[in-house]
This record gives sequence, structure tokens and C-alpha cells, in this order.
Amino acid sequence: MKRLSYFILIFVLAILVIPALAGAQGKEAPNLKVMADTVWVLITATLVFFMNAGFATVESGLCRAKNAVNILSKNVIVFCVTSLAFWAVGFSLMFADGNPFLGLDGFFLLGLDNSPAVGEAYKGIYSSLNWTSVPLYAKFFFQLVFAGTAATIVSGAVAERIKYFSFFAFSFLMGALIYPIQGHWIWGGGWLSQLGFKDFAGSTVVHSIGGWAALVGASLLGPRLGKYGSDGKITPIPGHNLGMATIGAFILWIGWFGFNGGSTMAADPQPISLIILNTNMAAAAGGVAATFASYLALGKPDLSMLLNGILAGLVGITAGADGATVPGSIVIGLVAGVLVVFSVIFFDRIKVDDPVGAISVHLVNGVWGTFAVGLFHREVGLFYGGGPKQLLIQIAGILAVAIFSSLANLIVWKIIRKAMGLRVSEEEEMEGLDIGEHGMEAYPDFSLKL
Amino acid sequence: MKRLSYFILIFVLAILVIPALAGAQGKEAPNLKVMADTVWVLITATLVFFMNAGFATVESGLCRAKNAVNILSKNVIVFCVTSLAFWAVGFSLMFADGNPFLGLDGFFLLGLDNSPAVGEAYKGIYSSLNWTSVPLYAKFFFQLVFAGTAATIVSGAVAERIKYFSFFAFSFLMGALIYPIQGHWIWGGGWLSQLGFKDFAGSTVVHSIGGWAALVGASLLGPRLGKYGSDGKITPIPGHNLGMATIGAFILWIGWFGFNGGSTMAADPQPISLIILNTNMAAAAGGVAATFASYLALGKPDLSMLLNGILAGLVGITAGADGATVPGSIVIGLVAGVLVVFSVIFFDRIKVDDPVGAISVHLVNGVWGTFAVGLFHREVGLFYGGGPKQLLIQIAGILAVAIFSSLANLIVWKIIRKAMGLRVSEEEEMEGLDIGEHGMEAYPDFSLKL
Amino acid sequence: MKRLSYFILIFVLAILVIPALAGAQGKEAPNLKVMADTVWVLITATLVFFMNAGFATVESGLCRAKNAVNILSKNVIVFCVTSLAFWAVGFSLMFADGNPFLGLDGFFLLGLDNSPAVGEAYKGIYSSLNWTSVPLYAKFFFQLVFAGTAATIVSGAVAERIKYFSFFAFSFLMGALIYPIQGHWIWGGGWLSQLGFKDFAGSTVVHSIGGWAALVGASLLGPRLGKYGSDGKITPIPGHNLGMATIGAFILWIGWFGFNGGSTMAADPQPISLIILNTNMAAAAGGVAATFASYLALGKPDLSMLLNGILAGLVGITAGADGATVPGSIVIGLVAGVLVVFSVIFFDRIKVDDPVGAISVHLVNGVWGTFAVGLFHREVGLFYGGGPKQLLIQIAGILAVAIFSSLANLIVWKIIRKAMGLRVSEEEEMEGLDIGEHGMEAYPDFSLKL
Amino acid sequence: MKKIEAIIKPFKLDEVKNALTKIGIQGMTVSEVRGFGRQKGHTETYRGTEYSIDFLPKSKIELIVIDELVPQVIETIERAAKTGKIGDGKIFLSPVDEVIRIRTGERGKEAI
Amino acid sequence: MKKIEAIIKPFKLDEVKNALTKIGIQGMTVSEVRGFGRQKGHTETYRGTEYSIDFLPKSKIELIVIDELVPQVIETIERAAKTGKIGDGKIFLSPVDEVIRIRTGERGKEAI
Amino acid sequence: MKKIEAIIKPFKLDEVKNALTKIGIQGMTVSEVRGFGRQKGHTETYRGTEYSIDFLPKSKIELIVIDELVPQVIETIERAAKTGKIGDGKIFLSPVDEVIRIRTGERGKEAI
Ligand SMILES: Nc1ncnc2c1ncn2[C@@H]1O[C@H](COP(=O)(O)OP(=O)(O)O)[C@@H](O)[C@H]1O
Ligand SMILES: Nc1ncnc2c1ncn2[C@@H]1O[C@H](COP(=O)(O)OP(=O)(O)O)[C@@H](O)[C@H]1O
Ligand SMILES: Nc1ncnc2c1ncn2[C@@H]1O[C@H](COP(=O)(O)OP(=O)(O)O)[C@@H](O)[C@H]1O
Repeated sequence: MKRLSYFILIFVLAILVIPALAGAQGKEAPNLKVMADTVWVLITATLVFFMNAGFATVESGLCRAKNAVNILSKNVIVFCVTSLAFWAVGFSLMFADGNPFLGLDGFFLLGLDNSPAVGEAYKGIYSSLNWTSVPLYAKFFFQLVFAGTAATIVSGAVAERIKYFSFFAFSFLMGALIYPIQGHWIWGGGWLSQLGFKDFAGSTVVHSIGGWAALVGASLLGPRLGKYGSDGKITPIPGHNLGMATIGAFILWIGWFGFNGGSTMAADPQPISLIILNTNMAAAAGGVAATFASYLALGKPDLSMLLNGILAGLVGITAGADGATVPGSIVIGLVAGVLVVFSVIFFDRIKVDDPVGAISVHLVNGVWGTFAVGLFHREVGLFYGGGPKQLLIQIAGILAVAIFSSLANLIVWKIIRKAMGLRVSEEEEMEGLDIGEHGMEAYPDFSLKL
Repeated sequence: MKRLSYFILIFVLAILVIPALAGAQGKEAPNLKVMADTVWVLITATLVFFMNAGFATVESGLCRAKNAVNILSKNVIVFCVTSLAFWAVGFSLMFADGNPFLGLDGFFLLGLDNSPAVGEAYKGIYSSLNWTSVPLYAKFFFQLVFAGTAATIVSGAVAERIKYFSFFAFSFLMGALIYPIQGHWIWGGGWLSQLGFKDFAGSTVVHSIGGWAALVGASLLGPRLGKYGSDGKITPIPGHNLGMATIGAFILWIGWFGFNGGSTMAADPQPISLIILNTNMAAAAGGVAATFASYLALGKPDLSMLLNGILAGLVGITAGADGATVPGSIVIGLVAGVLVVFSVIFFDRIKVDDPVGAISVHLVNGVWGTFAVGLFHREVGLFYGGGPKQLLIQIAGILAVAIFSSLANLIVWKIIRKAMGLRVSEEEEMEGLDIGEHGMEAYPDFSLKL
Repeated sequence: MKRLSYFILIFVLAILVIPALAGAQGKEAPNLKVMADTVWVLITATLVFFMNAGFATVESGLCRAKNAVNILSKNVIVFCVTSLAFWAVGFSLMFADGNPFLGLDGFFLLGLDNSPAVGEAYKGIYSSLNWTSVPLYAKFFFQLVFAGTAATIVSGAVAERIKYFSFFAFSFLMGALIYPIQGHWIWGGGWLSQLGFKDFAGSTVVHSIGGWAALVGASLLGPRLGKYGSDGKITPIPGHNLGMATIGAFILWIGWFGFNGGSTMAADPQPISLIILNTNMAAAAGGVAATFASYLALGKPDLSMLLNGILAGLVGITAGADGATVPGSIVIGLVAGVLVVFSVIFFDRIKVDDPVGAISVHLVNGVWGTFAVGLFHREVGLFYGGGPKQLLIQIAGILAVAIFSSLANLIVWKIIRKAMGLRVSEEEEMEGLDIGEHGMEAYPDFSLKL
Repeated sequence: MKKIEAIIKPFKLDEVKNALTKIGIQGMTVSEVRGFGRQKGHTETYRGTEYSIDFLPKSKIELIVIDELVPQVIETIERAAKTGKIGDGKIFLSPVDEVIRIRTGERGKEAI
Repeated sequence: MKKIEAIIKPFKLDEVKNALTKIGIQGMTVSEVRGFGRQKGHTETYRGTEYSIDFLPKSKIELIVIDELVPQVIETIERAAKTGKIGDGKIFLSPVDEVIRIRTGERGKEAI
Repeated sequence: MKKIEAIIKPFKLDEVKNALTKIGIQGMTVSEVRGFGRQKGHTETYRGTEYSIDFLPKSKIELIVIDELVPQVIETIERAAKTGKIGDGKIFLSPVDEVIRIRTGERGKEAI
């Protein structure tokens, strides 16, 4: 708590001493391309923002009623916290000029910038974003909703047992440090981008990075009470509201049109049409594949797997939505839909308890999507005669993020564990975190089976 | 199941042998009108896509808790399946060059096309869409979300008793054949369009066609167990979650702004403003009319009727949203709101069991909306001095679709019944399809009354 | 009821005698700025429309299960009714030429108008909107969704005890008279706007005006049965579904991007980017502040307070989203988040029973946001060297609205009370309004604790 | 006076209620319960793991009747609730010492 | 020892609980039930068809008391639960042979 | 025959059920109840006002057994349900006159 109050304090101070900048940017004659691009970027950013509602509903729907308030609270606060963290620190570390490993300027969004000027005309310190002709605040907002997504991925994997304020602290550090540093390597002009690593809309940057944090967090926390019997038997803990989970999956799906479609940061007709179509086809293919995979492997078509399959397809196409063909996207989605089913089963077997499948969806398919660029990119992909070079670069990027993420998350989670503890008491977990952490119930008028 | 695996197989093969096409379309200097049109079409398509979430929530909300997983699964998978079916076959049958009855070229979206070139400049095989200046993939995606809507309409009417994979198969055939063939007649340059039939955004193409499939399906399936007593008494089966149903109606309403607004496939300021306003006013009028109709006829303002009234107004204005005036739209909506109430009661009386009112909303008001064009079109409508000609053409179209749809659906449903069966066992129906078809419950933490 | 039928009658007559106008506006050569502006306005209006779903879910989630159908019905019908009322009367009173107190022309949207012509080129009777280059119908639709918001705010504060048709009648009068008259003063070229009063997107016009109506309504109705013991003890009445409430808060948040972002009614890149970012940062800050305020003051982080904190931040930034800097917006949000927590407690203490916190969110923070313009406006704000002048003007506006609103609402609510009664019977309230007013249950399959 | 408790299949509730009403029963109390018995539950699968649901939804009817009515009531419930398939449920009979109607304070037979 | 079961109107639950606490009762168990009785249910309409809901929500209180307390407890429940309107509910009294407190293994009066 | 009612902590239900199955019990009926007892409820806060929730969720197991089994069943429940912390719950024993299996019409011991 002290640590947090301290951050808050700094914020408030920062705010009070900061001069008024916003008005500085003068009014120009209407540049119609800039208008169209900005409309596109802001609307797609709004769609990405909406994914927060999708995560909140998917995750709370797939957990138990007694923890619903807690999960919802986490999914709401995580974006609030990331907004402040990414504004204060993250955006600069990620996109400001600096070295191949870190941006080092323009904190609190106060760096020099003459956007929407582009290319040579751009004069400012966020040069890694000088290719898009939208105002700085539009760039920031679009990047912010991505940072929020990376942070919120973690929430589901650590659900039903993590302390509320520990998660709050982690969210802050995720948005301020872990996400932006690695983001800098890939999207901020850092060493991986110089190497030629391709990750169009963030299969690695957003989803794998979020997924690694989820994996480390879930492993350190250990499984929920009662999930694994002493005899090693797995006791499923069914989600309490599959209607909410389904609403959430649809919201994520539409959010993804913004996620991938907006990542051009320009309203270029041909690319955005292709990207949105690819996104849709991979999702659809993922859903169909997961249905059949769960039908064949498990006997019945599991709705939660169908939803996970769609999300897996979406994560899988994210890195290559601009480079894949439509049939290629369908194949990427089909593989993702099968992968996610077996990945969920796999992590359950090795006793990493991930209530909502976040690791299988975001990490496993984030890796798959990044890898798939090396296969399916219609210019440099192996299957299209591009040779193995891109594939090797993709693997390098995957490994780099794997190593850094594991370490960084281990350190950060352990510090938080030391400072504030990670897991609620057994009693609280049994009674439900809603009463323990928040003193309230999600469904007080309903008779529940506990 | 075999049939399905077979289709899947063909897909996968098709995908692997298809050359990379997507990149073929070169990069042009930014054409600002194309930019604005594409942004408009993609965003409105995204709104239409969102209607899937609306259908899922309205339909599951108006059914029982024990079937919620099944209904949600159906509403999710139907769009996945339609995506693949419409990509492989449907779009070509509907929009490719061919004869007045069928398009016959360019399957798997592989036909020649130089969009966004328009009119004379257009060189390609999807000439029926050569009037809109957006890239092919944007055209396809916009049309795909419409096909998905037609298919998903059926889901509600056959709910709580149809086998999951039988519905899966029907969805495929709806998206691949039934919808696109008739769509070709009206929107694909076929014989009805040559006759002068007007259906701006699809009161007939989407809603009536979906509604006919729903009517035939619901009739063949027969009513749910317990709905009609041996003495002919109707036992209402109330929906289990009116909160979800309401969320769904709102989502459908906003989706409709995309549905009608985007059907210009161009960001023309005057028309899109009028269309969106007309859409809203008809919906509002439908809601008010249904409230009073249910209040006066039934004694109390029934929320499910209010929601149906809004949807009825939306379906009703769909054909004429471009041609009606604002007051005209209000009248169309008022009539729709009254119609839907009495239609729901009527179908209940004749023992066609439609748990969510899909037939009354989509078929009855699809017909009404199509008919209303002949009355309210501000150039050719009867009430605006246009004489009866348009009205007669509209009636011709309504009848043509009625005849073809009845037959086609009868055949398709019967084939599926033969091949895989249509209805779950009595025991499964009583216990709920969630356990029978999916082996899971929607609300495992809640005490339910069964 | 009679009164209402009467209004309906007038509508229908109006509709039938109205000549077809819509087609009058000819087709021009594509003006690309008008295209972009119209796309922006229509899409942001759609987002604002979506707020209806947000209000419906927040409000029903924060009330009891036995009243859910009633609250949902109110939140659906209120927008239907406002659509008709604002079309027939409200828009004219608000935006048509007239005197400083009232617009007096162009009812039923039938006034002369040559939009999208702007400035001098504009010839028409809605001159107060001659600054935006979009078609009249786009202007109307955007303003309509704002009017709907003002009306729907009331719903939550009077929930769980008001008669359905009395609320229906109030909604009509709100959309036809109370909202537009005061709106004219500020946005329709009336006396407050001439004075220099600044309310960019409606902290006062929409939120305070809605909030005053809520305060007067809730006070006249009195608290819900059982809320305050005879000994003055407060018995909390917890909301029945915090999942729905959270979905609602997210929907409102994204709706607000349209609310503030669209209020430029033009797709100007710099302003809309700043506005949307400011909106987001104030919301995030409000959420964080409310979390800590409720944690420190009440012991635990209350989810309903977190949600209210976000909404408070959004209401707070509404008046100044164009004029504040990013850090300024954060401060405005932080204050709002703290304010709302203590305001909720305050109104509870003085026994104004507001089940959802509408008064604290919309009225208190509407006032705060309006006031904050005088402090934080980067040109004329006190903190930015602008002196106290603007602040005094803001206070004048706040007071004017306070006085007029109190009186107008008192009169209107009392007339309705006289004519149709305001509150349901004690028995009905105890059993729940769903059965009493609508004859149905929201969750018939679930075992409820009553 | 006796208390008759019947655990039955939920979808038989309406039929049983109607049958009881027909023989003149004017009051009963029903609750949702979960039954464990010879009728095995079903298997559900959740995210790849099968598990068995041992408890099945049942409805419990409780009614207090005067001694004379006991055989008729039991027979009526038996007939209406029977499907002949496993899991039809049980009827338990137990003694009751006194019954009071809260509204009037009546006791004994009058209170039923 | 006796078991007292009271079926009451749900909104009276808190009042009854408080009244019982005041006379020294330290334990009871409550469940949500549905009652069928002389108090008729209400009519609901759903999509054009009326139907009657015969079962009304009630709360059932069960408590075990020593024989000496029976009259006082009954009287307390009667007083607190009574509105005088139809549907106030019933109290049933029945014998109990033994009570055991799981935590300590105590039996009989000690266990109540 | 006797009726054994046990009010236990909900998370102990599976353990108790398994223990009972092990000693050969083949049937029981369970319901969700709310308990008021020495174990105090918890305080919740809602929008600035604290309030106490006096009723805690409990599970109630009802089972009818033949007289000879009573001690063993009680002992089994006691063992499986015990945590030693307050609120572990109670077991009530009461007489039953008759049991009928609806499916077959069997009565008495055969019907259990
Ligand atoms: N000994 C018992 N005590 C209490 N309830 C029982 C007992 N045996 C069965 N039941 C209840 O009766 C229901 C039906 O019993 P079951 O053995 O499944 O079938 P059947 O009634 O056909 O013998 C069970 O689900 C359970 O609720
Ligand atoms: N014979 C009975 N056996 C069990 N429960 C009964 C019996 N009669 C009434 N009840 C319960 O008591 C409740 C109230 O009874 P009712 O006849 O409606 O009114 P009153 O208590 O005023 O006579 C019913 O809803 C039902 O739950
Ligand atoms: N006299 C009683 N009659 C009925 N139920 C009781 C009685 N006393 C306790 N209970 C039930 O037993 C549960 C546990 O009792 P409690 O006094 O909290 O702890 P313990 O069982 O450890 O003594 C209570 O929640 C209540 O459901």
C-alpha cells in the first residue's frame, strides 16, 4: 500500500507542475488524409478499449460466482492503472528515442513532437511512430489500449486466489515497465525490429508478453484449492456464467477488428480490408477447429473451448494479419483452434491452474502466430518461397521475449510477494474473494451452491 | 458428421492449393473518397458483426436456463460456419457474374477483380457490386456479416429442441446455398432486381429469407415438450434472463445502424444521415407501439414484447430506410410494433412454437417492410403519388421468395433430418440440451428451478 | 394514460399530413470534409446511443432482482419516447431560431435548412448549429442521443418504486420540454451561451439537468421501503448483479468517447485526439481515486464505488474535455472519484434514496465538471492565468440551471403525481415491480432470496 | 397429524400438485433439493476433464395432513409421480405434534 | 427436544429472527421454499398468454429447541410473523430424538 | 427407521457424501440452507454502509436409515464434517413412520 500511495503522490505532483502543453499544437488547414487516418485510429482504438469489457466478462464468466466481484474489479482497475502508468512512464520507455533496448525521453507525454507530420518532416522524440500521420494523442491512445490488453491478460490466469492490491501493483509495473521495455525492442525501433522481426499487431508484443506474465504468475501462485486432489486427480471448477463468457468472446472478437485493423494506424483501403477479413476468417476457423477438436478428443463440443478456439484464432492471426492471404489466415486459425484445446489440457495436466485458459490462448497462440509469420507471410514466408530466414528471425524474437519475460516477471512477482503477499488466506479463498477482498457479493439475491 | 468432415476436407485442400493472391492488388496514391467509403463500410460491417452478440443474448435470454449453453453455442458457431461457407461458395453464387438465377464464378474469393474501381472502370467478375468504391475484401466482409445474420435468425425459432450438429449442418447450407441463391435474384443482378424490386438493406433478402427458414424449421421440429397441453391449452415457457435479452436488443439496435447505414457502401453524407435517422425512428416507434399494443391487448406492458417491437420496427424499415421520409419511417415502425404483438399471439395459437419470436420479427415484418416500400417510397410509393406499380413488384418479390424459400428449406431440413436427425430425445429435452449436447451447465453455481 | 394516448394521436396526425421532405436535399459532388465529418458524427452518435445499454445494465445491476424487468423496461422505453418527443418538439425548442430563452420554429424537423452549408452560407432556421458541416439529420441524430441520455439518468434514481407509466410520461416531458429549454440557453444560442458559459459536451446540459430531475424525483418519491429504519439506521439494499453493472460501466465508458469525441461535430484530428485522451484519463483517474477513497474511508475497495468513480470522472471531464490538458484532466478525474464516494454517503445520510448513485455521479460531478472549466481551461482557466472571470460565468450557469431545473422538475413531477400517481403500492413494492407492473419475472428459472 | 415428505422428479411437480388439489389438499410447501441415489448422475466435461455430477435436481414436497388422509395422499402422490424409471423418488411419513396457523392462531386440524 | 418449522412470508424473516434472538434463541436454519395454500398465487402474462403462478415464495425456519421453550418460541414466531393477511404461514411441531454438535460431539441439550 | 438431518459447511459436502457412500449408504437428499448460530456472520459494506450478514450458507443433508445404522451414520458424518472450528453444524435425529419408493411401491426397509 505504501508503495502505491507513493506512486500516486508522484503523479499528483507531476500533474501540478506540468505546464499546459495541449494547446500548443496550432490549427492547420484540414488535411483530409490525416482526418481519415485519425478517425480510423480513434475508432479502432475505441474498439480495442472495448476488449476490456470482453476480458472482464469472459474471465468472470469462467470463474465461480463467489469470486465474480473480485475478477470484475481487477479487470476494471487494471485499465485505470495502466492508463496512468503508461502515460507517466511506459509510453516513453517504449516509443521515445533512446537505445535499442529502451526509450529514454518524454515522460508524462511531454516530449517534443510535431505529429501528424510524418517521415522526414517529423521533428520530435517519438520517432519510432513517425510513420503514421495522426496526432500524438491519437498515437498514444491507440498504444495505451494495447498496453491495457497485455496487462489484463494476466488477470484471468491468476484469478480466484490473488490478493487484489497485489494484482493492482503488478498491473502498474506491467504497464510501466515489463510491457514497454520489450515493446521497445519490437515496435519502438529496438534491436528486434532492426533484426527484421515481424509482429504486425502484437501476437508477441501484446499476447505473448501478457501470456508469459500469466504463466509465471499462475505458477508462483499455485493452483486453486481443490483443483488437484492429493491423488493427482483433476477436479474441474466450472465457470459460473457461460452467458457472460459468450458475450465476452463476441466483444473480444469485435475488439480485434480494431486491434488488427487499426494497427496500420492509417485508413489505407486495401490493407485494412484484407486485415479485417483475415482477422475474421482466422477467428471463424479457430472456432470450427476447436469445436471438432473438443468433439473428437473429448466427446462433446465444449462451449468454453469453442470460445477459446475463436480467441486462439484471433491471437494467432495478430502477428500476420497484414502479411497473410485469406486462405493462409484460415489455416493459421485452424491450427490455433486445435492447439488451444490440447494446450488447455496440457497445462491442466502439469498442474498450472489457469481458470480461463489465458496461457493457452495468449501465450501458446501468441507464439504460434509469431512463428506462423515465418511460414505464411506472402512475401517472405517459407510456404510462399521466402526461404527460412524470416522464420529464424521470428524464432529469435520468440526466444528473446521468452527469456526476458520469464526473468522480469519472476523478479516482479517475487518482489510483490515479498512486499505485500500474493495469495489470500485459505479461509478467504474458500469463502470467496468477494467477501474477503471487497466485502460484497456479486449476486446477493440468488441462492447459490457454494 | 461425415458430410461435415467432408466439407472440412475440401476446405483444407482448397486452402493449400490456392496461390497467394492478396498481395496482387498494388498500392495506389491515396484516393480520399475510397478511404472514407472503406472506413465507413468496415466500421458499419463491424457493427453488423456485433449483432451476433445481440442474437446470442436475446435468444438465450428468452429461453430456459437449462438450454442456455446450447443456444449460445449455436449462435457462436453459426457465424463461424457461415464465414467459411460464404467464402467458399456463397459469395460467388450471390454476386459473381452468371445468369439471372445464379452466380457461377470466382469461388473461394478467387475471381478477377480490380476494386475499388467502379462502373465502367471495373474489370472483374463480381460486377453486381461494381457500384461501390471499396476494395473487394471490404465488399465481401460486409456481405458476409449479412449472410451471418440471415443464418442466425433461424437459431432462435428452433431453439431448445434441435440437435447441435444438425443446426451446424443447416447453417452451412444456409450460408452456402439458400441465402445466396435468392440473394442473387435481388442484390446480385438477378431477375428480381431486373424487375425493379427494391430491398435496400434486406427486409426480404436477410430477414424474410431467414424468417422462412425459421418457420419451416420450427414447423418441422414441432413444439417444445409441455408447450401445448393435450387440451390445447398454451403453457408459456418464460425466458430465463430478461437482462440478457435486453442487452441483446440494444446490441441489435446499434448493429442496425451499421446494417442499414452501411448498405450504401459509401460514406455519402445525406443518404447515410437520413438512413440512420429513419432506422432509429422506426425502432423507437416500434417500441412504443408494442408497449401500447401489449398493454391494451394483454393488460400489462410486456418487456419481451417491447424488445420484439423495437426489432420489428428495425426489420420493417430495413427495405425502405433509404427511400422513406422520417415521418414515413415512424409510421412503418408503429405498424411493425403492433404487427409483431399480434403475430406472436397468432403463431402461438396455430402451435408453431417459436421461443423468441423470430418468425414474427423477421418474417412477418420482413414482408411488411418490403411491402411498405411500395407505399412509402418517396419517389415511387403509392402514398407519394407513385402509383401501384412498385407495390405490385414488391408483392411479386415477396411471393417469389416465399415459394422458393418454402421449398428449398423443406428439402434441406428434410435431408438433414434423414441424415442426422433433427430433434433431441425427449429425455434430453427434459433434462436440458446443455447436458445432453454439451455435457455442461450454463449456471453451475446457481440453484435452479427445473 | 389519456394524456399519453392524446400525444400519440397528435403524432400520428402530424405524420400523415407532413409532406415528403427528405428527398428535397439534392445530391452534391462529394465534399470530402463533409464526408469525414459526417462519418465521425454518425459513428460517435452510435457510441452515445450505446450508452442506453450501459444505463440499462448499470441500473438494473445495482437494483434488486425482483425489479429488474421494470428497470430494464424503463431504460428501453425512455429512449423510444425521447426519440419521438425530441423529434416532434424538443429539437426545435433547443436549436431553432427564437429568443434567448426558447427556440420557436421548425417542429417535427420540418424547418428550412441547407446543411451541410456552414457559417454565412447556411440558410435555415437551426442557426445555432450552423457551425458544423454535417447534414441536418446527422445533427439531429447526434443531439437526440444526448437528449436520451439526460432522460435516462433519471431512471436509476427513481428505481424500484416509481410507476411505469408515470416514468413514461416524465420521459416525454423531459425530452420535449425540460431538457431542450435549458439546452437552448447553453447550446442553442441562448442567454447563457451569449454570456460566455462553457460546457463543451454537457456536464451541465446533459448531466446536471438529468441529475436535477433525478434529485427532485427521488426526493418526491421518498426512499424505498426498508431502506431507513425507524431508528434512522440505514439498511443497504445491495444490487443484484454486479456483473451486469460492470458491463454497463464499460459500455458507458466507450459511449463517452463518442459523447465527448463527437461533440466537435467535426473530424478535426488534433481536437478529437486530445478530447478522447482527456476523457479516458479522467475516467481512469476517477476509478483509481474512488478505489482508494472507498478503501481508506470504508475499509474495502467497493466495486460499485469503483464503477461510480469512473463515471464520475467521465461526467467531470465532459464540460472541459476540449479545453483541459491531459494532466488537468487527470486532476479533474481524481477529484471526481473522491467526490462521488462522499456524495453517495452524503445523500444516503440525508435520506435521499438513490439506488444507483445517479445524483452523485451526474448532478454532483456535472456541477464539478462545469466549475472545473473555470479552473482548468488552458486559455481562460484560473489555474492557467485566465483570472476568475470564466469561473464566475460558470457559477452563474450552474445556478441558473439549478434554479430552473428545481422548479421545472417540481412542477412536472407534481403534475404527474396528481394525474397518474407516482409510487406503486406498498404491497407491489414488496413483491417487486416486475410482477406488479409487468406481470413477469426477470429470472424465473432461478431460486431467489426475496 | 402427519408430515408427508415426497422427493420427486422436478418435471412431475405440476402433475402431483394438480392431483393433490383434486383430492382436496389445500396446502403444501415445495423446495428445490439435490438427490443422491441409485439413479446415477451424469458425466459432464469441462475444459477437457470429465467429472461426474452425483447429485440430481429433485423437488421436495412437504405437506401436513390429518391422519385419515394419509393413505389417500400417499397413493395420489405415488400415482402422479411415477414414471417407472429409476429415480422416481421416495415418500417419507413422520409424526407431527401440532400445527399452528400464524394468521389466526388456530391449532390442530383447523390449522392445516 | 422438538423441532419447530415455520413457513413465513419472506419479508418477515428478519423480524422473526430478531424476535427469536431476543428471547435467547441462538441457532436456526432457514431455507427458501415455495408455498401453495389458500393464498392464491398471481397471474403472469408472457408473450400474450396468461398463466398462474400457484407457488409463492416463502421462507422456512427450522429450529430445534428444548421442550420447555416450545410455547415461548411458537408464541414469538406467531407474533413476529403475523400480518393478519392470508398467507402468513404455518408452524409445525414435531419430535426430535437426538441432537449432536459436530464440532464437539456434544449431544442433547448441550448441543442445541 | 430414522431421519438424520445434518447441517454442515458447504465445502464439506463432498467429503461427507463420499464417507457415507463408503459405509454403504445409497441415498440422501441435500439442500442449500442458510444458518444462524454461534458462528457469527460477516460484515459486508455496500456503498458506504456496513451491514452484517447473519445467515451463512450451509448444506443440509437429509437421509433416512434403518435404526441399526443410525450410530454408524452419525459417527461417519461427525468425522467427515468436523473441522473443529465454530459453525461445523449439527445433526438432528427424528422418527420416521414409513418410507415408500415411488417407482416400485415398496415400503419400509426395502424402500430406503
Ligand atoms: N435413504 C434416503 N434418504 C433420503 N433421501 C433418499 C434416500 N434414498 C433416496 N433418496 C432420495 O430419493 C431420490 C431417488 O432415489 P434413487 O435411489 O435414485 O431412485 P429410486 O427412488 O427409484 O429408488 C434420490 O435422488 C434422493 O433424493
Ligand atoms: N398442509 C400444509 N402442509 C405444508 N405446508 C402448508 C400446508 N398448508 C399451508 N402450507 C404452507 O403455508 C403457506 C401459507 O398457507 P395459506 O393457506 O396460503 O395461508 P394461511 O397460512 O394464512 O392459512 C403456504 O404457502 C404453504 O407454504
Ligand atoms: N437450534 C438450532 N436449530 C436449528 N439449526 C441450528 C440450531 N443451532 C444451530 N443450527 C444450525 O447449525 C449451524 C451451526 O451452528 P453454530 O452455532 O454456528 O456452530 P456450532 O455448530 O459449531 O455450534 C447454524 O448455522 C445453523 O444452521
